[in-house]
Amino acid sequence: MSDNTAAMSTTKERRGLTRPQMAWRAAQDIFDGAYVNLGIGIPEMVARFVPEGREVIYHTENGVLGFGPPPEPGEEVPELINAGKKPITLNPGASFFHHADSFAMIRGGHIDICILGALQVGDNGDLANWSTGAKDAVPAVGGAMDLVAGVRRVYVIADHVTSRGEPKFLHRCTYPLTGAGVIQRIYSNLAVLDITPEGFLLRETAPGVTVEELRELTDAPLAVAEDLKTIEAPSLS
Amino acid sequence: MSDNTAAMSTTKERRGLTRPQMAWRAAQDIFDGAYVNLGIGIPEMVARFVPEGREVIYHTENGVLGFGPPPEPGEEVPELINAGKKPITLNPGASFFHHADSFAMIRGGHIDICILGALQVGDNGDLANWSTGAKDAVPAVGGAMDLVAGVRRVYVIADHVTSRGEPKFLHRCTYPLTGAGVIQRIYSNLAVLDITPEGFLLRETAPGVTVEELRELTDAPLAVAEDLKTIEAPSLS
Amino acid sequence: MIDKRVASAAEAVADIGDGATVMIGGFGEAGSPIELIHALIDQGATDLTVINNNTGNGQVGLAALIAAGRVRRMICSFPRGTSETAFPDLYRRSRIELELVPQGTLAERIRAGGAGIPAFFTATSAGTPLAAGKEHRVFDEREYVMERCLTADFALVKAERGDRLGNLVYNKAARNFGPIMCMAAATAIVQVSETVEAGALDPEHIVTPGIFVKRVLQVETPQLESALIAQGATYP
Amino acid sequence: MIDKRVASAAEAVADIGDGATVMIGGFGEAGSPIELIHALIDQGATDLTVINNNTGNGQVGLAALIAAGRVRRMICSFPRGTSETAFPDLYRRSRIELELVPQGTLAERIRAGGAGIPAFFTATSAGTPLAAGKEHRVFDEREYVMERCLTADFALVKAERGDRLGNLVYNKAARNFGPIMCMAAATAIVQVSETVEAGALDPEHIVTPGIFVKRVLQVETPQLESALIAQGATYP
Repeated sequence: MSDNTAAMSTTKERRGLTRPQMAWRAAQDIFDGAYVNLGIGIPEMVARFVPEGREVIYHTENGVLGFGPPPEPGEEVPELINAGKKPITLNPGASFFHHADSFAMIRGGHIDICILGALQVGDNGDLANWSTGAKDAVPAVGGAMDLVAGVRRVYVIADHVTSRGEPKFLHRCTYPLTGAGVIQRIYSNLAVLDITPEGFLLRETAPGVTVEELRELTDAPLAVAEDLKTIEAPSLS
Repeated sequence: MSDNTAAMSTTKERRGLTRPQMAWRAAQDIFDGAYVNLGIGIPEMVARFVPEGREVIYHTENGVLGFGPPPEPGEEVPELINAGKKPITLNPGASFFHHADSFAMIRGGHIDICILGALQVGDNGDLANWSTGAKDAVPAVGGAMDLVAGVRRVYVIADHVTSRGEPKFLHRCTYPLTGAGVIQRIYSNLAVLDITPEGFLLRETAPGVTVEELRELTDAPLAVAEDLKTIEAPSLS
Repeated sequence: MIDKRVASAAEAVADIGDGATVMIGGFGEAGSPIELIHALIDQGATDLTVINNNTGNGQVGLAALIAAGRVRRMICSFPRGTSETAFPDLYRRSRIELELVPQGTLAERIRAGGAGIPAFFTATSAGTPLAAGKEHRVFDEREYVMERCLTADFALVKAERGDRLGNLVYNKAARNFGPIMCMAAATAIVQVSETVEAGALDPEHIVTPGIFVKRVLQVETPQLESALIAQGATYP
Repeated sequence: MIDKRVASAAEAVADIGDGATVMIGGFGEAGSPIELIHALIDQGATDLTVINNNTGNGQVGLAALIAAGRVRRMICSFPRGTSETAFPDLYRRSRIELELVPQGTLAERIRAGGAGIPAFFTATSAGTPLAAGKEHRVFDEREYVMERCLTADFALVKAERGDRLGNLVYNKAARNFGPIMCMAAATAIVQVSETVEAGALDPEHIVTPGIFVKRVLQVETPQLESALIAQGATYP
């Protein structure tokens, strides 16, 4: 459970993709048979948009593998919750296990994909998503550090800039790190960026967003893929 | 599983207690409610002689807690075996678990008493029971090192001298160690010895065995308890 | 005959002394042993070190124990709860200490404590402020942090069913920290909704073998934090 | 749809290459995946590193794999079996390497491999020849030995029931090394006596969640070493 309040910032002046569209775009990269851990917030939405025909097994670090969508109202079971403490259901073939076994799945590299929110991502793959380093804040980290250290593919879903217009994707994070060199891909409202040994590589842009704009809103050099694409997301809000 | 072939040496010229009597004597020290792991050979016999009214839970390192006596002939189940690979039964309240959990019980100090055989015991509590260091032997250790390192009270049942008449209890072991400073008590055919910070302390003698004889058959100084007792074992063979 | 059952919550927690380290099970309200925690509040022990993933919810259970000023130090991964203000208030006033531990490292440290492993290495937190001051080490070209095990004098845990020997099964995701806390505490105290005869639990299905459990208390209809919070309940 | 079931033992082990590290479950005959081992003998992979508690029994299963000269190196705690001479013969002729590991350290190294723990400390073997050359360290006035994790390219495991997702339950003490070997191997291959529908295994009772398993082979009536040895069977 990570503190991604920044990712939940106000929607005013947002451009590009809606949040469901960001989740939709991330969902296209989840392959059939993947074991997936989704962070709290927008990442949770990803499960809704995985293309039909792909079977995905969801893991939640509090000790459930193979959970399904939220229950119907009135069907909630207090002992059947996810890491965000929200009610879940079970798919056939689900299992329960204790916390050490659950994090053995994470730390041991058994989860294929983790998607979470971010305060900042460095072009070296560093992630900051648990603390702004504010002196008066009560620090809280949850399982974010374990997830980014242990999962094979760690992706970020986050707005490209903060509600105050500051770039979230930058050469080096200024906030305390969650993990060093852990992020492979970013899904923002404006673009899909890969982190490569040479830094950010722009793969896809949201409709109407130019490379020049993205260079302005990204605080690090931005290479552009030869086959740069436009994200064609369905209408979702 | 430890190699205690030495403890199985021929009985000719043995004096003092029979092997069942040695096991009987050890059994008197197993307290009500104890979690106990018994090594292969004579230690296994101990379970037969625990005084009535004491409930003892037996652990076997291959992953069973709460097993009972051997099954009737014909009732053996290939998947229900102990660390010696011999068939067992289950008592009500038994449980199965995997090897790492089983040794967590051992290493984590959750087993109260372990009783095993010995090639040698030093008066500093060192135990040698897995190898004579012979060059041509195939070394094999099993769970003995884990047991002696992890269990709270580790007791030895072994003849006082080898079949060639050599003392097994000595100042320092000459064979490769199973563990250093791990033994608290020895039940031999001739005596009960405690290991104290000052070395061997003679607590009890078998009927007809004198302190002088024991000093001769023990290759280390032997202090004598003020309340030295004679073992009064039932007739068992 | 071994019989680990105790008659009352007060009896179950009677010997928890001032200064004790107490692991408390649960993740959110799932698995939270509210009745045992309330008995601990009644009992009066103070200056406690408490290990739990969070810091409780509302003004009941762990949050109430903290609010009552009984906890000197929290070891947890996420010191925030639902409608819970006791911890942040005390923390900002430096009236409670916090050791912040990544959730998986917390779980593994507890498991190590139960398994007799004094220390282990993990990549979790390497390169972050939470690894500051810890020993680092490279294995196979990757950097790891050395973490020490966690043990406790007592664990308070909630399970679903138990027998006189202390064998336990849990209820869904309420299993969470229960099994490993039972392993890591010298005295694991468990409240169960139902006690059953020894032998009634299938040996293949037992999650916590009785060897890890010292006391079993039946609480037939345990309270739920969410219900208590909805009622605006406070404890004591 | 995820379907980890494979049609034959030959298919299950087809991609095990020369030089692979293979964990093989079982303690004595309980849990020994004989059909998978025999398929591996047929398949021909050689120069293997094998991790198992023992070295097989009789002239079938693991003992036959060793006798066939396919194993370059054994990592085990007790390289002795029933009516088994392949390992000692090869060992005395320096035709097979042996890494002797205390049984609990072996189990914990495997578990660590599955849990992403590169190294840990244990008191087991401290002060003995098996700790020679290993890093020692004192924690709280007691001496410990640092042990590295064990991982494998493949695991061959026998369980009782499994589903298309790889969820498993075991049979009594045949559970032994199965769950941790499934965790520690890149490709865990499991033979089960029965395959069942996803959802047929109670989520509370699953011992190995499917995430740790890559292939499931149904072998309805698996052979038992003791019966084969009684028949004087040899393989191939």
